[in-house]
Amino acid sequence: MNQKLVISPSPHIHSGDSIPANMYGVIIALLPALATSVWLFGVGALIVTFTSVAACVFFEWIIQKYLLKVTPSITDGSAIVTGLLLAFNLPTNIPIGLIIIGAAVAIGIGKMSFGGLGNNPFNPALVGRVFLLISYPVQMTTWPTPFASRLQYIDAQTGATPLSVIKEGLSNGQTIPELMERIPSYLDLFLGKTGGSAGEMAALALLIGGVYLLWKRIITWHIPVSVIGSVVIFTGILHLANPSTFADPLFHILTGGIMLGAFFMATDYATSPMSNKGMLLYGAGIGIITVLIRCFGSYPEGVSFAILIMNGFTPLINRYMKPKRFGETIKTARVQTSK
Amino acid sequence: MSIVLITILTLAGLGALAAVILYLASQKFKVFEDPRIDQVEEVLPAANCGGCGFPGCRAFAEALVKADDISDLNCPVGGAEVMGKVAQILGKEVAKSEPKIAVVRCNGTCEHRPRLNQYEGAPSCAAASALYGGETGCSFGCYGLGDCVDACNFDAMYMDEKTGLPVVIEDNCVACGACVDACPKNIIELRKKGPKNRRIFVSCVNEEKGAVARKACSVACIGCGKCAKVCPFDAITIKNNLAYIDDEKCRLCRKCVAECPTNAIHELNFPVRKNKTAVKETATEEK
Amino acid sequence: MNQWSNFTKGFFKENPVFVMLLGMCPTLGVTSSAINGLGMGLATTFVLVMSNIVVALVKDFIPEKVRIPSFIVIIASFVTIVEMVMQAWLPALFEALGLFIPLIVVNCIVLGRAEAFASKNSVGSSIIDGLGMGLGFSLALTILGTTRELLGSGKAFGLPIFSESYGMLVFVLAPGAFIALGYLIALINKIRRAG
Amino acid sequence: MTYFIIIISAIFVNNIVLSQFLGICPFLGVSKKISTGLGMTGAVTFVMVIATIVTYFIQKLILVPFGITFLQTISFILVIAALVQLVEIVLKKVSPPLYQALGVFLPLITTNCAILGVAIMTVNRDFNLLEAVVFSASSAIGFGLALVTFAGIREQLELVEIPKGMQGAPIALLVAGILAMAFMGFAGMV
Amino acid sequence: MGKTESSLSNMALTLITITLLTGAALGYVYKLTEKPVAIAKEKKQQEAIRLVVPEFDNNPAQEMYLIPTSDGDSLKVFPAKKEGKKVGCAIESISHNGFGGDVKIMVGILPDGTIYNYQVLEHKETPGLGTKMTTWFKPSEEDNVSKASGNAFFNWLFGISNNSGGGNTSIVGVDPTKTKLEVSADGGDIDAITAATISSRAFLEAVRKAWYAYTEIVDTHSSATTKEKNSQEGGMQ
Amino acid sequence: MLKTFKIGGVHPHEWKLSAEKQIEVLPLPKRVSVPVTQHIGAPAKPLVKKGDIVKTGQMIAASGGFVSANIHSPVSGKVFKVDQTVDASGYRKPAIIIDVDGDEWLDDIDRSDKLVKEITLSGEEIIKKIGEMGIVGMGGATFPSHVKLSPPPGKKCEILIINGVECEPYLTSDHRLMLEKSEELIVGIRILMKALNVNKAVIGIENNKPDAIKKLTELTSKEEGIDVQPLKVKYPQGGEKQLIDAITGRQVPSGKLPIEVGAVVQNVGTTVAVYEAVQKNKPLIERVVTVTGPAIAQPSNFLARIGTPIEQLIEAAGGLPQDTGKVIGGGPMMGKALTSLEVPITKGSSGLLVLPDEAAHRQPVKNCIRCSKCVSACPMGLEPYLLMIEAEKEMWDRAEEDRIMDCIECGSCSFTCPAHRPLLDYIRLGKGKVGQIIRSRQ
Repeated sequence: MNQKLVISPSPHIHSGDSIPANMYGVIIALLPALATSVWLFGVGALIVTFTSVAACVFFEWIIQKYLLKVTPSITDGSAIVTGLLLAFNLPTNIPIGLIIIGAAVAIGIGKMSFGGLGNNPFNPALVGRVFLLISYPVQMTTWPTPFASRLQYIDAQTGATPLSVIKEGLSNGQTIPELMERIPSYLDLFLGKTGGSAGEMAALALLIGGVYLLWKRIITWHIPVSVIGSVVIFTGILHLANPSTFADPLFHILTGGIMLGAFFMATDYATSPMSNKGMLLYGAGIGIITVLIRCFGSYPEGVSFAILIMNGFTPLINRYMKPKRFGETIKTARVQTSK
Repeated sequence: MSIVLITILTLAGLGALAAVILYLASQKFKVFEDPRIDQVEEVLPAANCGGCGFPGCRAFAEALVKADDISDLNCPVGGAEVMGKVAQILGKEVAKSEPKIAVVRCNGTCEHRPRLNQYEGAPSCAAASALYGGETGCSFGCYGLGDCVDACNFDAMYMDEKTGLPVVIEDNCVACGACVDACPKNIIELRKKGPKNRRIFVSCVNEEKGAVARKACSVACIGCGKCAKVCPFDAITIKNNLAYIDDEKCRLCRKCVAECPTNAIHELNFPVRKNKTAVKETATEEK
Repeated sequence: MNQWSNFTKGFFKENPVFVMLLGMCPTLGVTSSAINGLGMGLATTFVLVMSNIVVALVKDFIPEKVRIPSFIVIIASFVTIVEMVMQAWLPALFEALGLFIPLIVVNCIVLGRAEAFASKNSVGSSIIDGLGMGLGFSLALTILGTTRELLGSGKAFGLPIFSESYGMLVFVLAPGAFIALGYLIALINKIRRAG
Repeated sequence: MTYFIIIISAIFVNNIVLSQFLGICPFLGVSKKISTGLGMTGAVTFVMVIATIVTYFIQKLILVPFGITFLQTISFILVIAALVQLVEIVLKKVSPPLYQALGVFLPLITTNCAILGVAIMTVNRDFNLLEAVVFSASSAIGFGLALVTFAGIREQLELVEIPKGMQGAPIALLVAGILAMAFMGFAGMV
Repeated sequence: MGKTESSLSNMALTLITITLLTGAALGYVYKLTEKPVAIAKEKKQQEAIRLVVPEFDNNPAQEMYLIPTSDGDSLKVFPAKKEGKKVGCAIESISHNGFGGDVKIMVGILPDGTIYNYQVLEHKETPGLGTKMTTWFKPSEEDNVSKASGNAFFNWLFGISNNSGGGNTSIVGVDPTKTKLEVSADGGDIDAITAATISSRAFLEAVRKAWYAYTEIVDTHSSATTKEKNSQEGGMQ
Repeated sequence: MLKTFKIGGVHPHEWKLSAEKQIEVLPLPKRVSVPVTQHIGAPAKPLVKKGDIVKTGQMIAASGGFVSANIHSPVSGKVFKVDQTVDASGYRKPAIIIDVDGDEWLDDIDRSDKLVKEITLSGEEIIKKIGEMGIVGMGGATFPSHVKLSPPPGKKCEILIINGVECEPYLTSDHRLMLEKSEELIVGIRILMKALNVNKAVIGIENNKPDAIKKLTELTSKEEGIDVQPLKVKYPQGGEKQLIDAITGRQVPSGKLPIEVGAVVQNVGTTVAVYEAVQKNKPLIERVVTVTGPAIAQPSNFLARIGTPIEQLIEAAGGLPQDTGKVIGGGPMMGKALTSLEVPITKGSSGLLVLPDEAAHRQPVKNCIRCSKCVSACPMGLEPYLLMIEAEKEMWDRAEEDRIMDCIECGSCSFTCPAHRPLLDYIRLGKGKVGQIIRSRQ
C-alpha cells in the first residue's frame, strides 16, 4: 500500500449538515415573504432588499479581507441572511444611504467586531435596524401604502402601519373598537395587505417560510411557539381586562414584526439560547417585552428591541438553564464533592 | 458672616462625628487579619477602580498576599513601580537559581522520520496522543502540532515549518516549564543553560530496541551504549534502550558526540570543530 | 522620573481614559458635544491640580485611618468651589454638565492621583502630575466629544460641518457614547501597538 | 401607582448605567464574572438604600434649614465615605458570610458615582422618604440588572476569539452600547 | 512612616481641622459667588423674557405674579411694560407630558392675544428630535437655512427633501382663538415635529396653558384699572 | 410498540452492506500476535515464553487482577516470541506472538455443533467459569464479564438486558450472530440469568433487523421470562445507559453503574461466548468480525481467531481497494482509525471498515455558530459546544461542573455539527484531564 492512511478520532462519518446549508435554507424560507413584499410595494422592495444584501456582503468581505485579515467567508450565506433580514425590517421607501449605514452597522458593529459568525451576542440585522431607528426616526417610520405606488421608490405615497394607527389613536383618546374601523380586515393583515416594513407584514408568507424551516430542521419549534404563545396570552389578558385600550391577541400577532421575529430573528443561532428550556424562556421574554413596549411604551412596535434585550440575557439563560441531563430524573450528588 | 460660621460648624460637626463613629466602630469590631494585607494595601494606589480585576484595592491586596506567584497580577494604576514594592513586602521574588532553558529532545524531522499515516484530528498534541502514537513509526517522537508553542507565554517557541519540530528561541526562554508540562510525549526538558549557552544532550527519547528505533527514525538513539563507554565523567546512563546525559555531570567534552553512530547526540553553540586538540582546549577552558 | 515625561504621560502613554479606563462616567455622560467635554475636562483638571497640591502639602499630618475621608473632603471642597464658580459665571455649561459636576468628587482619576501620586511626592511634581493627567483627561473628553458631535449632529464645537439631517442620532444618545468610546479605544490600542 | 412608575423608570427606562452613565467604573471593572457581578449588586443595593436615607435626613434636617445646600456634595460624600467604611467594619465582625459575599465590594463603592449620583438625584427630585427608598432600591436593581446581564455576555465572549484590536475594553463598551440601544426600547414606558 | 498615628484624638483632630478649613474656604467662596449666581439666574430669566415680548423698560421679574391653572400648577406671569403701558406679558408655562419629563417654556403674549414669541426653558426630550422644539415652532427661516445646506446627492442618499419645511409649524404671530393649538394629527392646526409628536403635543399643551392663563387675566380683570392694580399687587409679592 | 431512549441521538445512514452475508470461518493465519491487553483493566501476565509449544484454547496469559481477563491461545503452534507489537493506536504493546502449526485443540473443549441446553453449573460456578474462559464484553467496551456479573454487595440485579442493537452503521456481526446462533443465544441468556439470579431478560433489537426480531420472538415465545423488545432505530442506542433507558425507562445516574438501576447489560456476542464457555468449555479465542466498506468487493462477516492480522481479513473480503483512505477498527461512529494493517484482531474487534480516500477526510473547521444541534444530539444531555471550548481553553473546573465526565464519546455531536468542529476530540481530551484532576483530588 503506497498511500498514507488517514488517522483521526471518531466519529468518522458526518451528517453532511453544513453552515451554508442552514443559511441558504433560511434564505429560501424568506423568499415567499420577499415575493409578497414585491407584490405589495413593487420596485421599492426590490431596491431595498438588493441594496441591503449587496451592502452586507460587501462589508463582510472588505472587513474580513482588510481589517481582520482572514479569508473572507461570504459564501457561507450568513451575510446574505443578515442583509435580507435587515431589509425586511426597513420601510421599502427608505433612502439608499440609510440602508448602507444600516448594513455597515449590522456587519461592522454587530458581527465583525466580535470576530464574525457565531461570536456575536446580538443579532446583527437587529443591531443595524435599531441603530437606524434611533438615528433616523423620521425616515424609519414612514411606510409606503401597499399597492399605492409600486413603481415609485422614495417618493412613494406613505401611510401608517396598523400598530402606529393604534398607538397614535390611543394617545388621542380614541378607543380600540373605534380604531379598528381604520384597520384592514384580519384576512388582509394575514395576507400582508397593509403598511409596514419590507418583509414583516405578510404573516402568511412568513408562516410558510417558518414551516419550511421547521420541516428542514433548521430551527426547532420552541422559540416561535413561545414567542407567539406569550404574545397571545399576555395580550389576551390585557384585552380581557380592558378591551377599549388593548387590542385583541389576533391583531397583535398579525401585525408588526411578530411573525418575522418569531421565526427568523429570534431563532438566530448565535444569539438564542442552547437548551430547549432556555429557548422557551427566551421566547416568552421576547413576547412579553414586545407587548410591554407596544402597549405601554412610546414605540408602536417592540419586536426588535425585545429580541435585542433577550439576546442580552441569552448568556445568562445559557449559564443557568442547562439542558436536561441524562439521569437527572434521579436526584444524584454533584460530580464535585462538597469537600 | 453667619453662613460661613454655619458652614464651618456643619462640616466640622460631620467630620468629627464621622471620625468618632469610625474610630469607635473600628475599636469595637476589630477583626484580626494578616498584617501584611494592610502593608500591601498601603502601597497600592487605593483608587479602588477595579482595574486589576479585583473588587477594590484591599481585595487585590488580599489576593496578592495569598497568591504564591504574583507575577500575573498587576495593578494598572500603580504599574510596575507599585508591583515592585509589593513584591518587596511579600518577599516573593524568587532567588535566581542556575539559569535553565528548554531543550527539545527529538530530531525526527520529516527527512529523518518517514511519515506513515496522516493525522486529521484536532490540532493538539494532547488530543493526538490520546488517540494514537503519531504519524511515524516512532511512538515516542514529536507530533509537531505545537501544544508547546501554544503553552509558551513568552514567544520563545515556534514550529519550524520545514522540520515539523518546535524550536526554542534561546533569548526569550525563561525556563518556566510550561512547554515541558504541555508536551504529552515528554520530549522537552529543562536543562542547564550551560556556559556560553553550550549544551550537549541526546536528542531522542525513543525507548525501542535499536533496530526498531532505527527503522522508524534514522537519527534515533539506539541504546548502543558507545557514548556511555566513552564518557570520562560517568554522565551518561543507558536505560530502556536510551542514553541520557546528566547535565549536572556533563563537562561538555564532546567525546560522545563524535562517538554516536546515529548522530542522536547534539551539541549546541560550540565553535566549529577543527581538530582533536582544539576540542580538548575548549573543554579545559570551559572548566 | 523627569518632569517632562511626568507631564506628558497623561496625554497618550497613560491617558486616564483611553489607556487606564478611569473616570468613565463623566467621559461617557457629558461628551455629547466637544465643548461639554472640554469644559468637563478643564473642571476636572482644576480639581485634580488643586487637590494634588493640598494633598501633597498635608500628606504628613494625616493619620492612616482617616486618610481617605480627609482626601475626599479636600477634593469635595474643590468640587464645590468649581460648582459655585461655574454656576456664577458659566451658567450654560453648568446646566449642560449637570449632575456630573458634583460627581467629579468620585472620579477615580482625582482620588487615584491624590493617593497614588500626591500623597507620596512633592508639591511641584504633584502639580505637574495633576496638570498632565487633567489635560490628558480633557484631551480624551474633547476627542470623544468631537467625534460624537460630528457623527451625531454634523457639528464640531457647535460649528456645522455638514447638514444636521445626515447625523446619526445614536451618537448623541447614550448608546453612541459607549460605541464611540469603544472604537476610539480600539484605535488608540492599535496606534500604541504600532508605535 | 407612582411607586410603580418610579420602579419601572429606574430599572428599565432610565437605567442608571445604560442611560444615566452612573457607575460605569464598576460596570466595566467588576463585570468579568457573573458571580462577582451579583456580589457587587448586593453591596450596591445595600449601601445605596442606606446612603439615600442618611443623606435624605442630612438634606432635610441640616442643609435646607440652615440654607447651606451648596454643601450638598461635600457633606454627602463625607457621609457616604464614612458610611461605607462603617458598614464594612461592622459587617466584617457581625456577619462574616455576608462580608464575604458583599464586603469585599464595599471599598469600591465609595468611588461608585452611582451612590452619590442617586443620593443627589433623590433630593433634586424632591422625593418623600418612602419614594426615596423605593427609588434608590430600584436604581440599584437597575444597576444590578445591567451589570449581571453584561457580565453574562462578557463571560460568553471569553469563550470566543474576539479580534485582537477589539479585545478588552473596546468590546465591553460595544456590548454596553448595544445593550443601551436595546434598553431604549423601554422609552416612554412611564 | 513619619506619619501621624491613628489614635482617636489624632483622627478626630485631623478631620475636624480639615473640615474647619474647607468649611471656611467654602463659606467664603459661597459668599463670593452668592451674588453672581443670583445675577446669573436673574439674567437668564430676563433674557428669556426679553426674547419673547417686545421691548420693555420695566422689571417684569419684580412685577411677577402667579396664576393657578386648572390642573394644579401655578404659572408665573411677567408683565412687560414700556413707559408704563403694557406691551405684552411673558408667561412661564409647563407641561408634564413630555417624552422625557417636564417641558418648561416661556411664552410671550401680546395684549391683543397673539403669541409674540416663545423660549424653551427646560426639557428632557430626545436630542435631535424633541429638542427641535426650540426652533421648530418659530417662523421657518433658520430651519430652512440648515436644511438647504446639504449637498443634493447626499440629500437624496439620506432621503431629505428640500420641500418639507413648508408646513404649518410656526406658532409665532398666531391668535389662539383662531388657530387651534394642537398637533395636526389630533385635529389641530400645527404640524408636529416629525417623529416627535409627543414632544410637540407637550409643547403645545404648555402654550395652551399659558394662553388660557392669559385669557383668565383678561377675563377676570377686563378693565385697564384692575390690570394695573393686579400688576401692582404682583409687584408687592 | 417501538421504544427508544429519551434524550438526543442521531440517525446516520445505516449502510448495513453485509447484513445478508452468512458468517464464514476464516482460514487460520500463519502467525498470530495476541496482545496481553485486550480488555479494560490490568494487563494479563504471560505464562509462556519463547519456544513453548501451545495448543488451541490453552491459557497463555493469566488475569492480572480482579478487573482483568485470562487470555488463551487462539491457535496451536510455537511461541515465536513474547514481545511488543503495534496495537491499534500505533503504540507498541506487549503481545505473545505464535507461529501457527496445525490446529490442535485442548482435549476438554467440546467442538461439536450440538446444542447443550441443560445448565449443570450453579450461579457461582458459572461466574467462575466465565472468568476462567477470559470472556469480556464483545460489543467493544471489553469489560471483563465475570466482574460485571458480580454485583457489588447490597445491589441486586432485577433485569438482564441483552444488547442486540448494533446501532453503528455498517456493522452486522451481532445481527448475523442473532440469526445464526439464536438457540445458543437463548441458552446463553439462561446461563446469565442463572448467574445473576434474575427471572427477567429482554433482548433489545433495533427495528432495522426485522428477521432477527422475528426469529428471536418466535424462539422466546416458549421461554418464560425472556422477551424481545424491538427498538426505534437511533444512534447510540447500543450505549449501555441509552439501552437501559430505552427498555426500562430508568436512567443511570451520573457517575454510577447500570446496577444502580438494577440492570445488567450483555452483548449478543458475549452471550454466545458465555454459552460456549459454560456449556462447551471453550475459551474466547475467536469472534465474528464484519469486514465492510463502500469500496470493499465482498463485504463479509468472518469468524476469525483472535490475533489474526487485519490484513488477512481484508484480503478475504476481496482485498484493500485502490483508493483506501482510512481503515477503521469498529464502526464509523466510535471505531478507531488504524495506523497499520498489521494490527491483530482482538476480543473487542467487532468490525473493520475501509473508507475510500474521499470519505476519509474531515471538512475544514469553522466558527461555532451556536446552532445547538450538538446539544439536541447529545444522548447524555450535555452541551458539547461548551465542553469543547472549555477543554480548548483549559477551563477544567467549569468543564467538570458541566459534567464532562458523563460524556460517553458516542460522537453524535461531531457527527451533527454543521461547522465541522472536532467537538469530541476536545471533549475526550478534557475528559482525560478532568479525570486526572478528580483522581488527584481523592
